[in-house]
Parts: sequence; structure tokens; C-alpha cells
Amino acid sequence: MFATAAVALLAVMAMALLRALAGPSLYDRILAINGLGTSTVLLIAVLGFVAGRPDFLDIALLYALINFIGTLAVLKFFRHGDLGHEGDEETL
Amino acid sequence: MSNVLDILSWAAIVGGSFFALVGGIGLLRLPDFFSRVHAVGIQDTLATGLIIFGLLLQTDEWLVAVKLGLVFIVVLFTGPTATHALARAALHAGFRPPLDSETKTSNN
Amino acid sequence: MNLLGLYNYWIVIVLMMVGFYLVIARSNLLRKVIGLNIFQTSVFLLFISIGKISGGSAPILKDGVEIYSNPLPHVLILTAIVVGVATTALALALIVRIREAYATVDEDEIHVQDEEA
Amino acid sequence: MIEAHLPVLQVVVPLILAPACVLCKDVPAWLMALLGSAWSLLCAALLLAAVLHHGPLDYAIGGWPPPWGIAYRIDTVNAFVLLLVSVIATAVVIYARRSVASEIAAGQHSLFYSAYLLCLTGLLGITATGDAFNLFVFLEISSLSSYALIAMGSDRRALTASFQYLIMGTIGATFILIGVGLSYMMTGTLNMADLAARIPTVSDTTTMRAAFAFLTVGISLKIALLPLHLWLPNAYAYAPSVVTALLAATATKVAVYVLLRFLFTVFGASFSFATMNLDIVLVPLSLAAIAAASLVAIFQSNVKRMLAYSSVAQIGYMTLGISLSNVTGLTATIVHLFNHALMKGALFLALGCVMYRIGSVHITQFAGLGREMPWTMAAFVAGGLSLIGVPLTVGFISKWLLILAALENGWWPVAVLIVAASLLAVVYVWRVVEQAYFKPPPGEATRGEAPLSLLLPTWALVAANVYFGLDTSLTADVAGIAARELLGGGP
Amino acid sequence: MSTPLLAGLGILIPLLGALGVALTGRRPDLREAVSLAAATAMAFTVAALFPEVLAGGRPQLQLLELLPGLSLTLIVEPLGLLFAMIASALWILTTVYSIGYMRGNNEAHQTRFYVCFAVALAATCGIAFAGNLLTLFVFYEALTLTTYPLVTHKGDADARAGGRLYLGILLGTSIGILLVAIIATWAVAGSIEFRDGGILAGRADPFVASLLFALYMFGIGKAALMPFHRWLPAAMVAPTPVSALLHAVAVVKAGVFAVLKITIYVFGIDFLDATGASDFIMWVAAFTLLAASVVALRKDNLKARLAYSTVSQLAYVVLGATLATAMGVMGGSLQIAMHAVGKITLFFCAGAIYTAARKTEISTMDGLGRVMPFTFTAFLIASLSIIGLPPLGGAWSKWYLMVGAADAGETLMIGVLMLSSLLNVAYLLPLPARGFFRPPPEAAGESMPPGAETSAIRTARIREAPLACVGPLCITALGCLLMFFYGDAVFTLMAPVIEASTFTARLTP
Amino acid sequence: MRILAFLTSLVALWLLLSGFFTPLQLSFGAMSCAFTLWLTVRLGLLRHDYLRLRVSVRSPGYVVWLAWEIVKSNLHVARVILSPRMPLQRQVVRLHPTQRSGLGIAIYANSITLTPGTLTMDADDGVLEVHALTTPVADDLRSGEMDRRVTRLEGN
Amino acid sequence: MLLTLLATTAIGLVLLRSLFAAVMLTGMYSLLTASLFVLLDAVDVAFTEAAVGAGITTVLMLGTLSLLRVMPEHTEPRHGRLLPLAVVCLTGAALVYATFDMPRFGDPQAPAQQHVAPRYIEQSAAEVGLPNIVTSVLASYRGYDTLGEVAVIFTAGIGVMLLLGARRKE
Amino acid sequence: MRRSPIVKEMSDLLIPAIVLFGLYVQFHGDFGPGGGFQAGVIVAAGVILYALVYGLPRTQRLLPPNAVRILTSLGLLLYAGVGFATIILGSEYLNYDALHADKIRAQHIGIILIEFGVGTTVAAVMISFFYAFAGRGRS
Ligand code: NA
Ligand code: NA
Repeated sequence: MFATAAVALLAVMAMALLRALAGPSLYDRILAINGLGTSTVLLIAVLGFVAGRPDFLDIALLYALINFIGTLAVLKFFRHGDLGHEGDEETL
Repeated sequence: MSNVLDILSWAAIVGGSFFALVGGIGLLRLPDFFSRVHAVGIQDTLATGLIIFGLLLQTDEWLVAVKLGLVFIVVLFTGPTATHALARAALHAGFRPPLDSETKTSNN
Repeated sequence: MNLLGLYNYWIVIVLMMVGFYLVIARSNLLRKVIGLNIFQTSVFLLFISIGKISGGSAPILKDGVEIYSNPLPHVLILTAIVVGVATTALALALIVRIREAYATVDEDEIHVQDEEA
Repeated sequence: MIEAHLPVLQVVVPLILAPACVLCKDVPAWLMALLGSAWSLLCAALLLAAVLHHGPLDYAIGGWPPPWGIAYRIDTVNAFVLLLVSVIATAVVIYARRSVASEIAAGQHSLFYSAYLLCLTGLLGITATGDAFNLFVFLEISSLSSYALIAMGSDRRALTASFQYLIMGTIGATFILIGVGLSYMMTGTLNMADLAARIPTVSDTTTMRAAFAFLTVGISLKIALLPLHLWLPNAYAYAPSVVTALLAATATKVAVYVLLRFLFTVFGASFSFATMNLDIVLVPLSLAAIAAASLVAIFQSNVKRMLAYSSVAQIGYMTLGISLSNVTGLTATIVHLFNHALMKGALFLALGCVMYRIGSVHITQFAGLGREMPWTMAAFVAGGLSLIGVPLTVGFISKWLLILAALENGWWPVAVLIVAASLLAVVYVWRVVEQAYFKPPPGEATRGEAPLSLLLPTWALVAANVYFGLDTSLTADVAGIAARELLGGGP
Repeated sequence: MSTPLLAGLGILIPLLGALGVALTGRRPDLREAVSLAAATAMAFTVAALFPEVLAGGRPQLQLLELLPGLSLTLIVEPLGLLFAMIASALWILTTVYSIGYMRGNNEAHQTRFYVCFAVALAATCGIAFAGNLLTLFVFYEALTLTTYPLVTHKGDADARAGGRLYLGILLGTSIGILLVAIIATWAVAGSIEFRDGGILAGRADPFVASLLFALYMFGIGKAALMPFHRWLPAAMVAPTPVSALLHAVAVVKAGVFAVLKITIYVFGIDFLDATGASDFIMWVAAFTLLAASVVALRKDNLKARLAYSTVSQLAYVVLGATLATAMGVMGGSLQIAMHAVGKITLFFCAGAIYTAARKTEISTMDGLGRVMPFTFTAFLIASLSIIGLPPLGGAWSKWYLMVGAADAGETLMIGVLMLSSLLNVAYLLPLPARGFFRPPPEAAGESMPPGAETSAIRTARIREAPLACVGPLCITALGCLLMFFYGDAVFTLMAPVIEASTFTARLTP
Repeated sequence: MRILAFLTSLVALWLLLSGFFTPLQLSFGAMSCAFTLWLTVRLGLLRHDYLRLRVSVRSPGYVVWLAWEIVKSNLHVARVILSPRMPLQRQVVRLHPTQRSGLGIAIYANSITLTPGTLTMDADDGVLEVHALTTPVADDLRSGEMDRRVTRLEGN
Repeated sequence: MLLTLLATTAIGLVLLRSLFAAVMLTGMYSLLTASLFVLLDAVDVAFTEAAVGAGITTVLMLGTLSLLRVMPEHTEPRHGRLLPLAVVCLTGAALVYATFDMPRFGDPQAPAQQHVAPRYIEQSAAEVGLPNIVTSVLASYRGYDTLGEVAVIFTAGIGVMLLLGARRKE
Repeated sequence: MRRSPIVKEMSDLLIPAIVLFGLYVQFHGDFGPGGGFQAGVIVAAGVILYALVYGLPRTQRLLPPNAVRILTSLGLLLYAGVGFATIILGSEYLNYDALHADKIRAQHIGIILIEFGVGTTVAAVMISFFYAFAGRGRS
């Protein structure tokens, strides 16, 4: 059962990877990687159960947070070409 | 009881996997960037929800359950925020969504 | 020689080669750093593979678990990851300074500028 | 009580002073750096004395016995290298006060000295440790701090030099890591002594051979053995004077020590040379390094770069001694570690004096310096004579031993080449001497002698060049003991 | 004072002298007094060793030990003592002469000059007393380095170019060849200590011995064996007293002295003879001897001619050594002494001519002998000595060399020696002939060389050089004469050494 | 008061995460919560009024409703994606939300995004620009039910 | 399967022209590796790799990229392709050679599992008292390595401050 | 054009949670995956998120670079200092046994202290990395 989920998630990751490689726009890539991140979070959660050690969900939690921050950083970078930009002035 | 839970859990996980796959297919198939965002939306919501629910049913440790819940909440909070920020950034970068119908304004 | 047992290693080796290739073949400094990252990450993978025991579990003691994978490679690689990020940060800082000084981050162009000077 | 902890205190005192440095202003930071270096010098001296009297010292850090914990093991070889590193570090740090003030922006001194101490820590840690992975960690401490220190040079090429060094150094370190990983795979241990005990049982596996190859290549990158030397000339040429002096005198030496340690202690001479036939590769490369780098040095117009190429050549001497794998050869290598540190230390400090007054080390800038900076140039000449290998200097002792070692193996042409390369050294040293003493200074402006705080450390090293050229009881005798230890005989 | 310490003192005194000169540099009179005092003290110190050495003593002093078997050691043996005595005695004269020359020509950097001079003497003494190859090498290099500032004393482009060649060849050959030979000797013989009968004897096969011998002979660049002779003419840019010292005493003699010392104490005469190791070098020496003479013949510049003469005369010593007979070695030893006295006279004369008349080219010296009779007479005497005519000292060395050649069965060498003497006549005697018999240039009419007009005017006012110049050259010229009568003193001193080196002592005809 | 409320949620989060109730771990927890509180205050992230508290009290009902909406729209979008011809009716809808607080608007906007098929692209000057994949979901949105529910959540 | 994904990412890295895409793929590579680490029981490592490789490194690279202001770089002049390729192939060959006598993947009888490590697994509970063996080894048995590790990161901090801390010369 | 309220609101909620999560990771490394290093990175990530949303100047005003720099040192000082403490207490460098009569407690104390040092330094260094890179563009 867990294995089914794991395989499905891997397939999803593969699709996301294809989209990331194919683009065409940079935003497509970011989107794909963001989606891939979500799949990874789920995969980690499932893997924990596959391995019979489900108490590693902290990792999944961390992935989710990192995924979010990473995406924001990328976007900020694209808006301003500057990660330190004052947020009040511009969009994010 | 345990059997019922198992079946339920199984169903949830398989369902979640299915929706995840649908999201993945959407990510590949949908024709433009803004549409693809919706596909990721499926992954962020129902797919995640179902899989985590399925896992939740499998555990008897409350700590694990709590953490699964936290993972779900975090994904639920960050996923839409990130996709929104992404769409907004694309919009401001000059990308316009290809439309099949014209823009409508609602006044509610 | 058990080919199946070695397959994992071979993939890892290919990954290492790709990273290494990026480091030495690319003239864009940032790409070199990226290559270095891939190279090192792949080496980490090799190490972690060393520690894996079939049927083993993560080396966090738990009642009812009999076999644990080898924790030592994990410890080593934790350190190595830190070393890696430290190196990357320093390299990136250097790239920023190089860009400021040369207005380019391409090794070949920098070379040309140094020759002219 | 303190004596028992000397092996580790040697390393951790500079380590703890490094963060303390950051909390200080510029001058106290220098004092910290001085304290750290002087302390390590004291420790090294005491350790060497202790090792010579009582044999190797072991120290189990954290109280965990090896191979489970990380152990320090000080024997004659690394006690000697520790001494060499700390001697140079101390001389250089005294020198640094003025030199750094003139080359590094104010306000960054505390960071600079912190990096200096970290570099020292790394070098000492590499030398002292008996654990293969711990060696990698301290290698990275010293490398990272070197990259930062080199990039502090005023020329923009310092940045690219540092970057190139970073890339090659990291590749080297990663190769070392691969080597350590492969040998861990086959032995299950990281402790060097334990490795040495276990490797013979797995020495005829492909994995072990590959481990050997990766370790050797990785270390050779750090050594800057031809053709892996490409990072060295620019790194030395464009780094701040103090950094060049420190690195040129110590960093590659420590790397050579690591090579010695792995080839002889961990793998054992018979595996390294009889099984792996390392000498077949190492001898031609060493000879090529000696010949080619000396030749290239002649055509350099940046004097620091010239000496950097000379270092590549000198490294060739050291690896040549290693590849001879007899007692005399190893003695020569170990002696040359020390002696070359003294000569390059003196030479680069003298160049630092020039940099301090003139702001450049381009050869044309040396015109007339013999008159304007007599003490500096005299120090340079003395260092140059030592580099050439004139008797009564340390350079002679090294070459003498090396040639004897070559002849012991019946390698006549090698001996001849060593001598011929000395002639090349004559030529490149001479180019500077001629400029300094026989060309009139360019302008009217007379440039004074360097301040005493720069001259004293420089001359201290010059004096050491002569002293150890006359009294070899410390260098050659200890190196002989160390060489026999490495080759497995008793001390 | 014990005699070993005297040997050390022989080195220490000139060093102290150098220090004294440096300290008194501001006051020329005092400075030169110190210089002279040091020279005298050194001469007496060295002379004080004479009785013991003559009695068969070999005072020994180890300065320091670098590695086991590798030490700096002084041993006073006859050959070295002879050399030290010549050097120290001539130093006195050179000092006196220098005072006249340097002041007469208003040379700059006189203090540096005297300091280097003194240090060079210390190095020479070190070479003389060297107890092993390493010590020899160290002092040999020290001599090169300390004489370098002397060679480039003028500091102009020519001086620098000459200096570079000087240093390049001498350092190059010594480090590149001599050091190799020393190391190889260590490898073959296990020792580099000088020993009667040679350390290589019985330890090296003929091929290795030949190779080593060639390495030594070419490695000792100061012996100016072709093709490594170019430094010597190049060093002619130096002030004349330096040339005198270089070409007559310290540098070149250090070279040929080293040749002899190595021949005797490293190879052993019998060993050389038995192996024929020196045959090849003998021919090189013969070639050098003739070729340099021919070159000398073609030089108009007086100092250049003297320099090539030196190249050729040095080859005599090497030839003597390579004959590998007792007589040949004796001839070589004598040649060191005789040539030293003769050649220093010639250089003194050249310097005196320059100081008094500002002339350097032989073709412009017509008639000078009439206004500078002492100088030209001395030149004539020294020339005759070098040619080898009795009753002058040079006759001894030429004689023993001939005997040596005959002993060795090298009849061709006898021919070479005779031909060389003829060439000597051809290039040395024209100067006194012009000086005495040609009319001064103003009488020569149209055929004046460019710039001769002014010199012609000056010739009229030319008088002898200052007494400080003329005095020493007269003394050395007299020395040439005396050496003929005291030649057997040298013989007596040297005989035991040479006998010890050969089983068949055939010194007494 | 708001500090207390915030602290309570921190402590709750800690206890949920930790799962260890030894005195040592509890004291670490106390320290951690205190530090986080300090940092939050210092960074000025605690400037909201009682809104958050009120919202969190009233949210369960909304969450249940939203969950159902999400399931529905997921199914809808999945059908669209999987249908061979992909019948898309892409359109942009401009909405004028009735919430008064930033948090309210954020909840509304995120809820829109959470339901697949609709996506808040921009939220400027009180206008939400929403991308809709098909007409049904767009119409759903235009009905304004979600907007009303979120505004009710905000209360008065 | 994951490995294949990794390989795809790596190949994408070689082929993709956009620097930005390369940075993103690097982050993704790390994330995938981290998943693999979980699979290989190295949870601590996975944790770290995710936080560092996917998080910090990506952010730093983006920061660098933003300072470079040469975002889309289309020409990548490749200099001397052959030598690097040869070096890489040699290295690869050496590694493949190394695998011939390696213990099989996952073999519990491999030397690495028989020596040193067993003590950590069996004794650390009694000797150090923590359930997480990795932490025991990291902080106690090999605590000195970790001190070195902190020193490394500290060094990098010092280095970056030295390089980017001073006011920029324009 | 103003900052999207959605991102701001979500970040406001997430940042304290991230920091607390980081501290949780710091103190639970003994029981599960995690420890000082990971904790440091996570706490730094929280700060970085704040800086991304609110801008660098405001962040540096509230968390001054100098303070971060001092923290960088303090962490390493703490770690290395524990080693000196154990020497002074009579055992080997970093042998925590000296810290308490009960070995297990002693080990625990030592590990907590050093992990805290690790976390401090890592967080501070990561933040200063970000400061350095993000701050370079503006001057
Ligand atoms: Na002649
Ligand atoms: Na002649």
C-alpha cells in the first residue's frame, strides 16, 4: 500500500521534473519545482511508514518550510534581482 | 475495527496517489503556465490531504498523528501562498494568461 | 562480483562524473560551483550507501528494532555537508567580488582581461 | 597536568582564540594571533622534546579510545612538522602587525587575524591527528581560511587566484574524502593506526587500490605537485605578503606530511611502492616539477610569482625524496620540509618588506633597492643563497641528503638533475640581485629601509637559515629518526 | 698558541681586518693602515706555521660538523701552506700598490674595495687550508662571491656585463659540476676528506675515475680550462690591483691550487697514472695552453693580453697535474708560485702605466719605457720569468714540467711546452721592445691613432707612477729573480707531499 | 493579552511537537517559547489585534465548509485534466472582497487558491484578480458565498 | 527510481543553458538526494541536506545570481572539451574499478558494519545515553570532528565577511 | 504596487512557527533527527524569510549584523570552551564525563552545551551569509 503511494509519488516527481526541464518559462520551472517539493514531502512521510519508522515527519515538515522559503526567495529574486529589497515598496 | 480502518486508509492513500498523479499529468498536459498552477493546486490540497489522512489512520502514536497534521497544515498554508506569489510574479513580469472567455468583474 | 549489488554504486559514480565534469569543463564560475555541489553531493551518496544495511533501520534506537544501519557514515557526511556549504558560500562570495572587479564571471574572459593587463 | 594535554592544547588554543579575535578590535586581535602562535610554538617545542625522550604520545579526545573516538598521535614526524608550522607562524605574526596594517583595510584586521588563527589551527590539526576523517575536517579549516586570506590581496587577480585554488583545493579534498570513504568501506575504521593494521588483509582488492589512488591524487593537489600545481603560482603571487609567507612556508609542507603519513604509516611502504609502484609515477613528475618549474621561474617578472614557481620545483625535491623510499630520501624530504619553510619564509618576508615600501614586487621595481633597502635585500640574497643550496645554509643540507639518497639508489642522472636545477635557481635569484644592486633607482624619491618590526622576523628566519645550515642536530638528526619511524624501524 | 689555532687565525685575521677597515672607512689613512697591518699580521701568522709543516706536522682544526662525515675542517699541509704564504705575502704588496693606485685614480667606494679584498684573502686562506672537499668548496664559493664586488667595482654597464659572466661561469661550474663531482666522490669513496695517496685510489674503476677527474677539472672554473675560461678576460673590467689579485694570486691560483690538491689528495698521482684518468684533460690543458697564447697574441689591450696569458699559464699547472708524475706535479706546484710572482708584476706594471699615462692599448705605448724605466724594466724581468728563462723563477717550473712530461712519456707535451714558450716570447716581449726602442708617438708623424694627439701631448709630461705603485712592482720583479735562487725551498717543502702520493719517488734526478 | 494568547499557541505547538515531558525538555520548551516570543515581538510580528484569536475560534465551521469545496473543485479539475480534449474555459475574474482586515483578505484569497480551478493572481487595492480554469468554478466564485463566509469569520 | 530521477536532473544540469535553471535544478538535486538519504536510513543527513542543499545553498546562489546581473546567459564557450572529458572518464574508470571488490550494497557482513560501528550501535545507549546514535557519535564519540565542523562554518562566515563585508569600491 | 497581503500574512504566521520548530529541532536532536546544525539552519531560515518579506534594512535594524557577528563567535567559544572546562575538571578535551558524577548525565550535559554552541554559530553564520549576499547589491 505504502509502496503504491511511493511509486505514484515518484511518478509525479518525474513528471514535475520533466516540466522543470521543459520549461518553457522560468515560472513554469519554479512551479514544477514547487510541485516537486510537495511530492517530496509526501514521499518522505510515506517512506517513513515504508521503513516502519514513521517518526521522521520532522523532515517532511522541514521540507515543506524550505520549499516555501525557497520559492519566495526565487520570486523575490525575479522581482528585484535583489534578495534584500525592501518588501514594503514592491510586490512579493 | 482495525480492518475497517485499514480499508479506509488504503482507499485514502490510493485516492491521494491518484490525485497526485492527476496533478502531475495536469502539470504536463495543461497548455499554459496559469493553468498549470491549478494542477499543482490539486497536489497541494486533495492529494496531500488524502495521503496524510491515510497515513494518519495507520498510526497509533499520537505524536506521529500530530506531526502528520502539522505537515498537512503547513502544506495547506504554504502551498497556495507560494503558488499565488508565483502567479502574481508572473503577472507582474508581463505574462498574461491566455483566455478562453473575457474578463469579468464581480461586485459582491 | 555481484553486479546487482554494485548497480547503485555505478549510478552514483555517473553522478559524480557529471558533477566533476561541470567543475572542470565549464568556464562560467557559477557553473563550476554548481558542479562542485553536485560532485560533493554524489560523494555523500556514496558514503551513505556504505552505511546501509539491508533490512536495517535508521540508527535511532527504538524498541523492537533489531538491525540498525551504520551511523558512522551519517556522522561523517553531516560534517561533510557543512563543509560543502561553507565552501559554496565562500566560492559564491568570491564570484561576487570577481564580478565586481572584472564585470564578468567567465573564466575565459577573465583570462583575456588578465592577459591584457 | 597541562603536559598530558599538550597534544590537543597545541591545536585548540589557537582554535578558541579565533572566535575570541572576532570580538576584539584590531590591536587586541593581533595580540590574540600572537598569543596563539607563540603558544603553539611552545607546545610544539615541548612535544618534540617529549617525543624524543619518551616516544610517541597518544591522546584520546573526549576520552574515547581509538578507533571509536578521535585520537591524536604525536610521533617524531608530526612533532617536527608541528614545530615547523608554529615557528613560521610565530615569525610571520610578529611581522604581520605592520604589514597587515598597510595591506588590509582597517576594521577588517580582527577578521583577518581570526582567519589567520583558523588557518594555523587547521594546519596544526592536520598534522597532529591520527584520524583520517578528522584530517579532512582540519584540512578544510585551513583551506577555507586560506582561500579567504588569499583573496585579501590588493590586486584583483587575488580573487581569481583564490577562486582557482578553491576549486582545485576542493576537488583535492573531495578526492581525499573518496579515498577515506573507500578505505573505510574495506576496513571499517578511520583511525590511521587501525587502518595500517587492517589494510594488509585487504590490500589486494581493487577498492583499496582505488582508495590509494584517490588519496594520493587528492593530496598531490594540495601539495601542488606538477601538473596539479596550477593554483599555486597565482595564489602565492597575489595574496597579501603575510599570507604568502605563511602559506608558502607551511601549507604545502603540511600536505607533504600528509602524503608521507598515508604512504608510509597508513598504507605502508611496501604497498605504496612495491604493490602500487607509486615511484614510477612520482619520480618523473618530481623531476619534471624540478626542471620545468625552475625554468618557468626564470621568466617571471613578478618576483613573488617567481618564488612561487620555485616552490613548485622545491616540492618536486620533496616528492622525489619520498619516491626514493629509503631512509636517506625520507630524511631529505623531512629536512627539506623544514629547511624550505625557513628559506621561503625568509624570502617572502623580505618581499613583504619590499611590498611595504614600494607597493609592488615587479622585478623592475627592485632597481636600486640594494642601496635603498640594504637589510631587506641582504636578507633576500641570504635566502636566495639558501634556495640555491650554497653550503653553510639549510638549502645545502637538504640537497646534499637528497643527492645522497638518489645515489644510494644508484640514480646518477637524478643527482645530476638536482644539481643542474640549482643552477636555474642561481639564475632566477640572480635576476633580482642584479636589479637590486646594479640598476639605479628609477626616480629621485629615495625609499627607505623597512621598519624594524618587519626586518626582525625576516632576519630571524635568515639567521635560522644559516644556523640550521651549520647545526643539523635538530633538523637532520630528528628527521633521520622520523624517517626510520616512517619506514617502520624503531626510532 | 697552538698551531691548529694558527691556521684558524690565518682566516680570522683578514676577516678582522675587513671589520677594521669597515669601521675606519671614514678615515682613509687609518683605513689603509689597518689594511696593511692585517696583511702583515696574516703573512706572519702563515709563516709561523712553516717550521712545523716542514717538520712533517699537519695541524688540524675542525670548525664544525654539519652531518656525520661532513664537516668544515682545516688542515695545514705543504701545498696549502705554500699557497697561503704566496697569497699573504703578495697581499702586503698588493695593499701597498692599491693605496697608490686607488688614490692615484680617485676611485670610488674604496672602503668597500678594501673590505672585499680582505674577505677574499680570508677565503683564499680557507681554500689553502681546506681539509676536505666541502671546506674547499665553501671557501671557493666565498671567494667567488667576495671578489664579485671587486670585479664590478666601476659599476657601469661593462662592469656589470663582465661581472655577470664572471659570476655566471664560476658559480655555474662550481655548483653544476664541482659539487656533482664532490657528491659523486662521496658516493664512490664514502669520504671527502683529503688524504695522502688519494681517497679514490682503489675505489673507482678507470672510467669513473676519468669521468670524475674531468668533472673536477672543468668544475674548478677558476682554473680557466677552456671552454670555461671566458670569465677571466671578462673580469678585466676590474681595477688593476684587483686584476693583479685575481689573476696572479687569489682567484686563479685558488683554481689551479684546487686542481693540484684534488689531484694529489683525492685521486693520488699513482692512481691517476695507473688509470690514465687524466689523459683526456691533459689534452684539454695542452689545447688551452696553446690556444690562449694565440689569442693573447692578437690582443692589443694590455690587460686582455695578460688575461689570456694567465689562461695559458694556468693550463701549465693543470698539465702538470694531468701528467700524473711526481715531476709534473712538482712543476705545477712551482708554476703556481712562479707565475704568481711574475704575473703580479706584469699587472702592477699595467696598472702603473694606466695610472701614469692613462694608456691601456699596447699600440699606444711606444717610447713609454724611456719615461717609465723602472716599470718597463720590471715588466721585462717578469716576462722573461714567465717565458721560463734562467736566472728567473719561471725557469724552474718550466723545467720540471718538461721533466714530468718526459717521465710520463708524453714527448708531444714537451713540444707543446716549447712551442708555448715561443708564443710567450711573441706576446710578452713586444711591449718592452716598443717601450724602450720605438720612438714616442709625436715622433711617429701621421700614423697616429685617433685621439693620440692629446695623448701625445700628455706623453711629454708623463713620469713614473707614484712610489706606492712602482715600489711593489720593483719588489715583485726582484722576487722573480730571487725565486730562481730559492726555488729549492719550495721543492723541499713539496717533496714529502708528492712522495707520499707516489710509490716511486723519483724526485731526485 | 495578545501576548498571552500568542504564547499559549507557542506552548501548544511546542508540546505537540515535542512529545517529551521530562522536566529538562519542558524547561527547554519554556526557554524556546520565551525566545520565540521575544523574537516575534522584536520583529514586530505581533502587532495584530484580537483578530487572529477571533478568527481561530470561529474557523472550524469554515474549515469544514472549505474542505468540502476543495474536494468538489478537485474532482472537477481532475475531470478536466483527464478528459482527452481538456475542455478549458480560462478566464479572469475580478473580485471586490468585503473583508476589512489584511488577514481576512488573505484568508479569502488563499481559500480561492486552495480550491483548484481558481487562483488568486493578484491582490491589490482591494481587488482580487482571479484566474479560473473553467466557467463553473468561476461562477461558483462569483456567487460570493466564500466571500461572505470569510467576512463572517472576521466578525465585528 | 530516485536515482534515475537524480541522473535526469544531473543531465539536465549539463544540458540546460539558463544559469537560473541550473541553480534551481541544483536545489532539486539536493532535495532528491535528501529523499534518497531517507531511503538509506540516513535521516539526520536527509534533514541537513534538505535544509542546507535545497534551502541555504539555493538562497545563496540566487543571491549571487542577483548580484551578477547576467541572468540568462546564452553563450557558453566551451574550452578544451577533450581534456576535462578524459580526466572525468579516468576518474570514473577508477571508481568503477574500485567497485569490483566492494562489499555488496547493503551487505551486513561488510567490514564497515563489523568494526567500530557495532560499538556505537550496541553500547551508545549505555555509554552516552541517547536514543539517536548519530547524535551520540556526532556529539560525543566524534565530538571533536563536530567542533571542527563548527570551526569550518565559522571560517566560512569569517571569509564571507572579509570578502563582502567591507564597503564596495566603485 | 504593494506587497501582496497574502504572502505577508502567511509569513507573519509562519515565522514564529519556523523559529520554534528550529528550537524544537535543537533540543530534540537526542531523540530524533536533528540537532544544533539543523536547528541553526532552520532558525536562520526563519530570519531569512522575514528579510525576504520585510526587506534587509528593517531586518538589519532589528537584528544588527554586529550582534550576529558576535553570536557567530560565541557559539564556537562555547563549544571549544566546554573542551577546556573538561580539561580543567581533570579529564581529556571534550570528555564530558568530568562534567557530572553520573556519566550519563555528564554526557547529556556536555552534548546539550555543545549542540547549543553549534546551533548558535550556525544560525548566526547563515544569517550573516544572507546579510552579506543580500546586502551587497545596495551601497
Ligand atoms: Na701566459
Ligand atoms: Na703561453
